[in-house]
Amino acid sequence: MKKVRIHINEDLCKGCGICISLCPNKVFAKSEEISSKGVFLPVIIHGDKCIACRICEEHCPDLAIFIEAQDVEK
Amino acid sequence: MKKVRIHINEDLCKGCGICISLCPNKVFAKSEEISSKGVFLPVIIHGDKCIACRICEEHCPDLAIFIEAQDVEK
Amino acid sequence: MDQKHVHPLLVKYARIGAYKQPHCPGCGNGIVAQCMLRAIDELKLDMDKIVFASGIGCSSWIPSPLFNADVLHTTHGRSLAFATGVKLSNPELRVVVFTGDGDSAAIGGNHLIQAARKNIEILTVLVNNRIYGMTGGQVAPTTPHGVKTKTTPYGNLEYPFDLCKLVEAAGASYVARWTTFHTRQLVSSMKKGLLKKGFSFIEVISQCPVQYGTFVGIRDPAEMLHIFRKISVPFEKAKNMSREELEGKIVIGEFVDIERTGLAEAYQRLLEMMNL
Amino acid sequence: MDQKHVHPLLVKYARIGAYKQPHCPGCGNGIVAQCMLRAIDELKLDMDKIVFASGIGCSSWIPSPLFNADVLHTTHGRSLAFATGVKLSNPELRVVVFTGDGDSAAIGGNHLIQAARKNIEILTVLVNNRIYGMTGGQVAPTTPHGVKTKTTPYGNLEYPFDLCKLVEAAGASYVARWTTFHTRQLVSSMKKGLLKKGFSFIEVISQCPVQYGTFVGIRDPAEMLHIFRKISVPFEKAKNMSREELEGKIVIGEFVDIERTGLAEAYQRLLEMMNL
Amino acid sequence: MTRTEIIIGGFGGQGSVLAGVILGRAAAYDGKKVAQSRSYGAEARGGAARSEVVIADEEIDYPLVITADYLVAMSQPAFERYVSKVKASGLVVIEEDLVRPERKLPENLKLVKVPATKIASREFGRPMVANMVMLGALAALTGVVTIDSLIKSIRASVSKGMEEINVAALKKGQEYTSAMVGGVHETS
Amino acid sequence: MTRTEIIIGGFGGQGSVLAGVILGRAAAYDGKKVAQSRSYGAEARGGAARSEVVIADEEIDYPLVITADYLVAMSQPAFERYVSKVKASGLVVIEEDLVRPERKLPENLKLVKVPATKIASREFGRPMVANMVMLGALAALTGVVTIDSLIKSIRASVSKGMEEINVAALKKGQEYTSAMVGGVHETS
Amino acid sequence: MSSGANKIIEPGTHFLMGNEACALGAVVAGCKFFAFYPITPANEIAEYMSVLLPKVKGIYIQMEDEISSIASVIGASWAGRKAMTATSGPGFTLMQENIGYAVATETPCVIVDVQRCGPSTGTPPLPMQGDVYQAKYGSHSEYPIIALAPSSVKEMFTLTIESFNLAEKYRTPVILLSDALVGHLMETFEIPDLSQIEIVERKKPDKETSDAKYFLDEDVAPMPVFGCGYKAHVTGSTHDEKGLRNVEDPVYVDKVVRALHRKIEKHKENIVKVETKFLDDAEIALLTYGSVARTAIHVVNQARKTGIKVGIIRLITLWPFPDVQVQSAARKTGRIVVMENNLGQVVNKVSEVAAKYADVKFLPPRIIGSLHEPEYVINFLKEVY
Amino acid sequence: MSSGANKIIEPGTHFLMGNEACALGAVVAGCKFFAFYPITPANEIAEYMSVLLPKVKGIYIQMEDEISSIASVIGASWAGRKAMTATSGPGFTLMQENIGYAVATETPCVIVDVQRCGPSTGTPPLPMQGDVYQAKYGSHSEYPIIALAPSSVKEMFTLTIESFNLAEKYRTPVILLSDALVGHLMETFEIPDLSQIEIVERKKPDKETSDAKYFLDEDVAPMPVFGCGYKAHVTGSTHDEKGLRNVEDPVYVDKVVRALHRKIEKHKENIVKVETKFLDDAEIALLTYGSVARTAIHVVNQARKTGIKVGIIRLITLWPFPDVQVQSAARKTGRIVVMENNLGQVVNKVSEVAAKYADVKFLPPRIIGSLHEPEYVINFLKEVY
Ligand SMILES: Cc1ncc(C[n+]2csc(CCOP(=O)(O)OP(=O)(O)O)c2C)c(N)n1
Ligand SMILES: Cc1ncc(C[n+]2csc(CCOP(=O)(O)OP(=O)(O)O)c2C)c(N)n1
Ligand code: SF4
Ligand code: SF4
Ligand code: SF4
Ligand code: SF4
Ligand code: SF4
Ligand code: SF4
Ligand SMILES: [Mg+2]
Ligand SMILES: [Mg+2]
Repeated sequence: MKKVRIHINEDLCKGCGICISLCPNKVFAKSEEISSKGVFLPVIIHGDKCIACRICEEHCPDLAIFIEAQDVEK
Repeated sequence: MKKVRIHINEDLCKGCGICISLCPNKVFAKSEEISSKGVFLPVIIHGDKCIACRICEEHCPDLAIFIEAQDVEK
Repeated sequence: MDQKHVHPLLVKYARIGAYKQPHCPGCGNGIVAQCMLRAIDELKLDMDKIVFASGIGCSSWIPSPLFNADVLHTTHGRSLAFATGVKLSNPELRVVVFTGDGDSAAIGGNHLIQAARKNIEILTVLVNNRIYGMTGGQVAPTTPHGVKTKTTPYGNLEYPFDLCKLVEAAGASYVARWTTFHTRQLVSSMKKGLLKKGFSFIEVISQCPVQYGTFVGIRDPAEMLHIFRKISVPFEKAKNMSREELEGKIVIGEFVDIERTGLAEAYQRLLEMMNL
Repeated sequence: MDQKHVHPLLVKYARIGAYKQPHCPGCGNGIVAQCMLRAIDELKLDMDKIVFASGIGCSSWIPSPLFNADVLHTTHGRSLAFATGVKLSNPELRVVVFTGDGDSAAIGGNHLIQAARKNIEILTVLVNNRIYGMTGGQVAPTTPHGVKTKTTPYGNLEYPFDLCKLVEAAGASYVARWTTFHTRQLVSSMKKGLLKKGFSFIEVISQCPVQYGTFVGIRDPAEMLHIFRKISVPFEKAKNMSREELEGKIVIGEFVDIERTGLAEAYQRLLEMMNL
Repeated sequence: MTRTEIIIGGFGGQGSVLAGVILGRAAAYDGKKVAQSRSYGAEARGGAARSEVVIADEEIDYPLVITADYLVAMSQPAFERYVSKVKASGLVVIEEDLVRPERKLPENLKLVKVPATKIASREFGRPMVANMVMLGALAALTGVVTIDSLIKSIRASVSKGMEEINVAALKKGQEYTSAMVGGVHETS
Repeated sequence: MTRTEIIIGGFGGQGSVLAGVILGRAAAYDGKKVAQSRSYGAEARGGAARSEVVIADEEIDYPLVITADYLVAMSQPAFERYVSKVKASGLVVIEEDLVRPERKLPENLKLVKVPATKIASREFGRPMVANMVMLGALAALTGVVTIDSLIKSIRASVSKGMEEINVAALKKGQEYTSAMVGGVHETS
Repeated sequence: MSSGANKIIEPGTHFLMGNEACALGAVVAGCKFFAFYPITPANEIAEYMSVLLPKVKGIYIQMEDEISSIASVIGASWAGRKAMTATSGPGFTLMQENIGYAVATETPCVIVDVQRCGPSTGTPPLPMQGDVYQAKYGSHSEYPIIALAPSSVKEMFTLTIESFNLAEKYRTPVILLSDALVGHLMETFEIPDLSQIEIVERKKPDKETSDAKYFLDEDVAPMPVFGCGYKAHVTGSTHDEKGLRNVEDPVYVDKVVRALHRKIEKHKENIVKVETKFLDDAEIALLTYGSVARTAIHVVNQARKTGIKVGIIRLITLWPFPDVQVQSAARKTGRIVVMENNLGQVVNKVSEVAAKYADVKFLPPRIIGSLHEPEYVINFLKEVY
Repeated sequence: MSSGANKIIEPGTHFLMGNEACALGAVVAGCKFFAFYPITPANEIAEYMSVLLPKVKGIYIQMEDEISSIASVIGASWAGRKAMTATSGPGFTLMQENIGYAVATETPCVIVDVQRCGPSTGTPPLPMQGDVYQAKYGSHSEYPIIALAPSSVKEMFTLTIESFNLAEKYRTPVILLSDALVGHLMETFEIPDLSQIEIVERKKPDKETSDAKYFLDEDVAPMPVFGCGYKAHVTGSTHDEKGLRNVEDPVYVDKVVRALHRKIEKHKENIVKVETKFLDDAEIALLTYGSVARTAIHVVNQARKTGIKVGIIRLITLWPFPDVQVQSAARKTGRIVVMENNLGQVVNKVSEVAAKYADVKFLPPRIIGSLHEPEYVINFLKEVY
């Protein structure tokens, strides 16, 4: 099993929604609030479902999201 | 049989020697005299051997030579 | 900026103060940028020994200013010619060119085919969004037939280049095509290209949600990525498909991978011979 | 001049006072000129409805001033772009471009591939003497590997284009290659190209006894023609030959002959639709 | 010579330029002379966008804003950058959730807050029409152009299919502020 | 200031320019100041070619021929074009078979005829070295440069393998005319 | 070919961007061919042309670069169409070789340069007036040119038409030197009934002439059109009156260079336009052109109210340079302040022709790349006044 | 990198073509990269470079056109090599966009323009001086340039070296404005011992500097070299001192334009060179440059013999324009006759800066495209004298 941390950088994220749409496990949803930069950020709604596949990370055009994953004993 | 006339235009000919070299029947030779334009013209030495194949005409870069051929009764 | 939440590739490879990508939200250029940094990271290359050149266009902003290395942001269409001067002058430097379909398939088309012919040891990454992004959505030599753009209001009458075919015919040593969906294949192609001793060309079909997206009615970048996935056909499979079957598809894969002495190396050999 | 001894093609098609070809003795460009006049004559085309465009170079002097028609002698490398404006403006005119390997494979390379991609209805005759003739014998993008020229005193380090392959990859409708030895095939190709409703490209390998000849040690133009004959291999035969076997050979023949709507015609259709 | 000068500023993508064009065209429909200019970031992308509109009864010589009568600010940077260009007793309309005016306010400035993005999202599911909400608010507060002309202008300016939603957003903005007319917040 | 000016002219391909270069270089070997200029037809082809050589003991200011001391003419057009530039009492050397001087000759001009092409063809089978025959003739007639320097200059100027035949042609020209020195034909 | 413009343009008040007004003007002038390569801030001209032209049987083509854009325009012109291209700085630079070709071959065409900030790629959306000398000297060697500088959206319309008229009348390329400010500005302006607008059509040669001379006339030679049997020979090489190449003798060079200049010099009076205001009693004249003139007009209007006797001379024609007019203004006022959005270009010409008659001062904008602010200019005037 | 020139050049008398002397000069100056596209009358420079460079570990490359030639030269310069290209008219025009880039990015390089007759393709082998203004204004927008005009084969050698020195010292492209006459002329001249020739090497930045500013210095910023860890960011877009793009705010445009000009203005005194003769008591001054100066010198030498008090001022530097020197000559003589092989270019600058101090007359050659004949000039002088 893996211990996963998802980092979203609010300064860099432009709210494009790619991570939300591409995540195979629907980990994210779009925020309902506009940020002070005029952006609708992704919010983690099912963090536990993340399998650290990094699809979100690799497709983020703004390098605004990345996954920290550690193998942990079961 | 054909009646053939070979026309060489001395104003246009630059003495490149292509007609001389390409003629299958060695109809031409290179003149030994330099012309007033500094050119060694082709001269017809075996006019009778010409078969009007037009190889000389078609390969002359200066359109300086052409063949007039008429079919004549044998 | 709070470094804790900064992507490790940025921390390692981005120019200080240049973390923020200059592209529109959801633009494929950022994905290509990330792939390149990943390829470099995986190969453990020294950024100080790579020169990134680019032309003018959104795609030409990929390394500029983001990459913390020597960056030569040149004039429109000419990056390959500048890069040729760099590579010949110091063959020990790796030279990577980022360019767009306008930059290198329109105004810069000649430099592209000449660089391929010369087989100069440069890796060229051409981001093909099938439009002029930066200038606002005019038709490009890569825009599909019939598509409406800002300057083809009645539909594009021309036909797009098959750039990989063109560059292959010109003589490149390595030629591949991917889309921004195919990030892992792209990284692996980039690694090959970075190591290749000849002209390498990677075409990346990329989403431009703001311009191209507007014209074809797909403004959601994620949707575009899903479409790329769907319409992509591997080269090997495409070989057995008819022209009609391939209509509207993107053929992906590696088309060329050969060995031929590169120009910079040939020149070095001459110099050695002359200066014995 | 004594008209009796003037070539009938000159009498019919040459500009008055322009009978004398401007090329060096034995230059292949004159052979190409004659072939074109012959093709026009055999097709009985009206010279007043043909526009001849060319760039800068010895080969670009083929129609200029010889041909008694509208002649547009343009800037170096750009003739195809000028010609595109002519053809689109008046699609009823036939447009023929004469160009050289420097003119259209070096500086004008981009216009060549773009014209092919657009499939604009222009016949392009590229006279490839594998050198810059007019400027005095510098290396060209068509000069064979290893050859010494005025600017490759230690031998050419680069590789030449296969121009027919390149133009085919770019999208041309008709592509053929001949040499100045193959005058009859050339005339027949020219006739096809003159009638084609799409971009047509004919490459003619031609002798330049004065420049290229000097460097390769063959100054006799006739000898060059004999060599062309000897080293030419028909396309069909070449298909079954290995790369090594083809080394130093010239592959001749018709490589492409397809039908695809040309740009000028596509534009006319649009205009008709818009102005119903 | 009457001369009214307006600045509309925001992030790129919020439609400040389009709002300026629509405002200008509306003034033209009202029979005024109009000059509208724009500035935005590098070519396509843009981090910030600004539109300037000058409206007058006579020929306009200098076409840019000298001192603004009105400022419509849809982002914090736009507010901070342009507020100093507003003349004493001028009016500033801000996007309530994106601009925090606390610090930078000169005296005598009238200030109106409009939650335009919220209104646009809530009512139409389209945050992009916030610019029309702002425009409706401005028109209602100042009468610088007639609402009829604005509606006509919207129809002539936005892409097909988007006319009605923009007009509706305009009206929402108008409604939101029309109650305030004559009683806008004074500078704190 | 001593200043000697020479024009060499002919058809393109006859080597007028090369002859001028060789003459100039020879004068340089003789320790003179030299300026050599050329003109030829369009880029490579050329119908006519001309070489001008100015030889002096001091720095040369104006580098072109003002009035020629000597003219070497290897074609009719070159002769006709340049003969008027030759000063009174100047010398003209012509290619005997290619130039017919009858009509255009000013008074007082000295004229020498050399069948250079014939000599070149006959002796060496190479009409191209006629230019060296002419040069040899000129040198012998005028002493404007030393023959030794000319030979050295040829060796430094022509392509490898062609040195000896050029030197030989030069000598033939020298021989052909050396008999005449002091007794060249007067203008008819 | 009729312009067909009445199909698509209503007279009356229009609210348009300068670039759009330019496109409309072109169509009104009878433009039937437009080639383009995208570049900020000229794109709107092309975008509008791509919509308009097919409606009037015109051709819009996007080429692979600016070099081929102007090339195809020249080709189209010889095929009988009124033709135009538009661009900005870098593209204008790339067009120069073929602009020289158009001058040398006496090919009518219009080139719109919507100037932006340089040097090099610079800052594309911002205005500058850096290309004034380039318009005249951007191509190698020596040649005359006509260049006009619009100050308003209205002039983007009227001067585009004027550009076509001059091009056709004098068989020459004409440069419309706009800038990002005027190009992107939207303004209200009136379009009159199209029948009231003068449109010049190309003079074609008689077909009968056996000894056809289509170039280097004492005045302006009539222009053959391809496909009509004229057997025109067009070359950028040095040529004679028949267009036939002579690249041996400098006499022909001399003839070409002088004939091209003579053609424009001869008609200079009809070509050159300037606008003056308040010059009669002015003690100082603001000399300016293009977008910057907008500040100058404002300033003059204001200054007059405060009693500063300042007048204005606005150059509408930049090339051929209005030396007579500038000298007359110099004589009248004795003091000239040149305002332009650069570090000094037209001011050089003004000094060249008028330094003898007036004190010439230069006032660049406070910040190059932006319009002079009225206050800044007024303060300057107060200082020098 | 040592120039390695001593391996291939002997001091002493040489008899060379101007173009060859230029190539030799480049090698002596340390040129290690030369890119070219063939064009008359510049070819001999390239042909000689292709022979010489490989012998000194330099690179000769023939590119696909002039645009890419200058582009690769700029790339080579950033990769640390002294770099040059050569061309003539049409090619010079095509290079302009990237020359502007080199100015904007402060890239040292040398461009030799062997001027020929235009406009357009014109007459390639004949000389003209038509590109003087183009050298300064050929690229869009506003920028400074350095341009030198050689009058002899010797100066093709010495001024090529000087061009490299200036380029490296001031981080700027330098134009050597030769012409077909000087380029193809062969002359005897002396090459001194190479150790006596001053060669300037590029100033590189300290590696330690954390806050590296490689551009837009108050003076001349040191120049990073690619591959050495400087992480240089080079762009033709408007940028700051670090080279980072800012394309939003005109303030940056203003800064770039002014800094580039300041750099050259500041050192103008060290850059500008003119040569004068007989000016002290002259009642008339011939002002000239390049090949035409050869006639002028001859004429002055002759005229002095006949008692005409004529002097000469020969501009070696054309840009930045030697205004101080010209003004001083104007003040001294009161009468200036400008001689150049065109219809009037430098004469415009002379009028601009000196019309207040002297009567300025223009004397084009009798036939444009050829040298002024001595007699023609003397007759003119007698007339005006
Ligand atoms: C010489 C020149 N012409 C035109 C431009 C304007 N221009 C800037 S980017 C661009 C095209 C960009 O298209 P592409 O290369 O496809 O890049 P994208 O923005 O789509 O990534 C153009 C035409 C320019 N900068 N320089
Ligand atoms: C812009 C420009 N660059 C260079 C030249 C010089 N030039 C004239 S012809 C030519 C090349 C000719 O080579 P090619 O096209 O192969 O024609 P060829 O003479 O061999 O037939 C060149 C480079 C030019 N005229 N214009
Ligand atoms: S993909 Fe990146 S930029 Fe897009 S929403 Fe997710 S984190 Fe933000
Ligand atoms: S790593 Fe994979 S599973 Fe986890 S959030 Fe990203 S896309 Fe979803
Ligand atoms: S081929 Fe033609 S030019 Fe050559 S020698 Fe024969 S006739 Fe003369
Ligand atoms: S026609 Fe044929 S046979 Fe007759 S001369 Fe010509 S080549 Fe020889
Ligand atoms: S315009 Fe298109 S390509 Fe350019 S940054 Fe925006 S989305 Fe990306
Ligand atoms: S140089 Fe070569 S190609 Fe040119 S005319 Fe002479 S032989 Fe022909
Ligand atoms: Mg693109
Ligand atoms: Mg060639």
